[in-house]
Amino acid sequence: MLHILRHSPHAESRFASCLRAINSGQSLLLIEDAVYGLLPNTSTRNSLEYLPATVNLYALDADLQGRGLALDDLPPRVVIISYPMMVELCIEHTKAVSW
Amino acid sequence: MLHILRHSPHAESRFASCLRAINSGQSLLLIEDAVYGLLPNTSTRNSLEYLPATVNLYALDADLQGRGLALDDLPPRVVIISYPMMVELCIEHTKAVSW
Amino acid sequence: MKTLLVISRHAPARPEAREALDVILAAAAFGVPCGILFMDDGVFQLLKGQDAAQIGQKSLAANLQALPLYGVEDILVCQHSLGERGLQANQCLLDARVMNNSEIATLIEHYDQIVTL
Amino acid sequence: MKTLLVISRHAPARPEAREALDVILAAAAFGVPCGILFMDDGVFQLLKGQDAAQIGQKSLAANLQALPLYGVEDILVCQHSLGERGLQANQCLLDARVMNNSEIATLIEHYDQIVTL
Amino acid sequence: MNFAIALLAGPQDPAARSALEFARAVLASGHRISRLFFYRDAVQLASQLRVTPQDELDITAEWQQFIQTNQLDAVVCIAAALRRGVLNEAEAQRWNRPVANTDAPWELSGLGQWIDALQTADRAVTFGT
Amino acid sequence: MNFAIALLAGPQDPAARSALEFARAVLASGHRISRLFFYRDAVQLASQLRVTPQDELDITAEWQQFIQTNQLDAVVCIAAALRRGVLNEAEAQRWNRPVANTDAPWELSGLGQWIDALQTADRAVTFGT
Repeated sequence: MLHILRHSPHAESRFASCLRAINSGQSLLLIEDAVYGLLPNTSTRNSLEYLPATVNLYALDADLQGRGLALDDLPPRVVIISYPMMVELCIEHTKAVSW
Repeated sequence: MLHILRHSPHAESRFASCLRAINSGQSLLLIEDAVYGLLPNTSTRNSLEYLPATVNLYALDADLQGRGLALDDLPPRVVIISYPMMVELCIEHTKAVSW
Repeated sequence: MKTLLVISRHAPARPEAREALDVILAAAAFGVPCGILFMDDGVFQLLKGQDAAQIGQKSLAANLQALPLYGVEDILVCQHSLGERGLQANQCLLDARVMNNSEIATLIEHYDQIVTL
Repeated sequence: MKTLLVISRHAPARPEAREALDVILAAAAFGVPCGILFMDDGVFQLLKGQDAAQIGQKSLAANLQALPLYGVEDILVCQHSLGERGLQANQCLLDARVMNNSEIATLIEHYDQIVTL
Repeated sequence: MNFAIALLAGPQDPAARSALEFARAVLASGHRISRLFFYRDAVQLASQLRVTPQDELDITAEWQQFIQTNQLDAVVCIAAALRRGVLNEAEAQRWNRPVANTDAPWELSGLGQWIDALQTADRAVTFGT
Repeated sequence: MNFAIALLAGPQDPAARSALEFARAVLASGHRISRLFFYRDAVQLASQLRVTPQDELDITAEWQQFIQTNQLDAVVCIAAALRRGVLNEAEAQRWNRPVANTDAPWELSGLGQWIDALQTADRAVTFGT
């Protein structure tokens, strides 16, 4: 199943709540201000990097670029995707929960 | 000067930001969901109790009662006030900042 | 029918709290098997002794008490959220079942659809 | 004239960020001595390399660059907020002065009026 | 596949555009949208009175054009709309208001339309929570 | 003393009532309100089209009555109002919209009115940030 997170990890408790609710084998997609969670040298980046290896991590390309995040400075496990790929992700997974 | 805080300490980073910006001799008024910061046995209650003794701490009566906070379980330093007393506070202090 | 879990995350004075209850009551009225999980500031909805009239609002209590009457099967509350807020289950309205993090992760797996509100 | 400090707390894609800049530019246009402090997610407004068109928005850069032109004297950024977000002052647009917590407390004492937006 | 897409955040929230880009990608990928549901502040998208500065994206116009071009079912939650002052002709008359500010392609209807869409779509995605 | 009071949050936010109770207490204490300023989502308070369920507090009506009874200067930020679809007759005509949804006692004007109020009032308080 797919978790979609859109809020800044700093402004909102749901970033942390979502991470607590993710099971191994699930997927997490960061969109909108949630991509700020990938900034280097932050506790949120650490908590994303330390998710179980079986959790698939995605981030939306337009939202990364729109917010000035350097694409070459992301954790290797993050897969950068487009909107059509987001549609595919929603099909691959039987359900999606938006936090 | 008077600081007015209205957001839940859990949902919003501004609770912590406000506490960092308070100088000794200033006042802090908790209204709306910020009164949840006074619940016993929480880190936010601790951070409020450990503000310098010269910081005056106030909470709005209607907002405490509207949210079910027990008035006999508040830190002794908290002064419970009404709206007319909030007006007086705003007059006593030359300026107010709402977080 | 697909089962539906509503995760209610907002404090009771916020309009989002009432709208989350509207959604689950509508789902229950349509016969959808559903549950509600109070999480984050949503657990404040369950606090006893709220006098909503003091803040010019209608109490949420009637809507909360309607949940079992409408056949909402799972009424759940997040242990971590309670703990962060210094609350215990016996301070809660309703007979909400307390769920730890791994139980919540399993719960989310188990429901067909999840809407956070 | 009374001096005015605007504290801008929201990420650049949020409408609140633009509205905070509208307020300080209006104040500056009226000749009010004013300053702006970027704090919490507001520091993200200063991040270099943002391509706002990718998210269907107009860049905030023009409004930010107008600040000194309009005579906004203090352009400040919160050190704690930068640190929490793994950012350093040299990654910021504008020549914002970095302020620690006690400097911010003093700053707030010093201005006649403070509006958080 | 059939998608049900719900939007909960208002026109100025970044989510209003995320949801639109996603909806466009659903159709471009050859899938269908069985229903769009607008709840909470997203009901403001249906207002005819919003004025966007000329140099900004007019998200209301973009959504409306997308809905009309693709003849989509666009349901605005009536309870949320009434609370926020978004009324069509029928509701304006019912509630004795001087004017209406929404019309086709937006349809005012109940939360049951969302519940129904969640039941019948193959996939459901929510934006702007 | 003269108070300038600004409200930034929408009608359904608890801040809309906090600000009203505070404003009432200001007058009840024998002080004056030189200006009320409505910004961001608070501009929705000026809409004539909001419908509140009968068993709930109609905060729009309460504010409007308070303003009229006390003949207060109630300024709605015009830029914020245009973006949110709150238009008076003049703006509806200017922007070629079919109808208007606000009128007196609410006055649409610029941010300068807030700046001015901040300068001239003895005390300024903001709600709903």
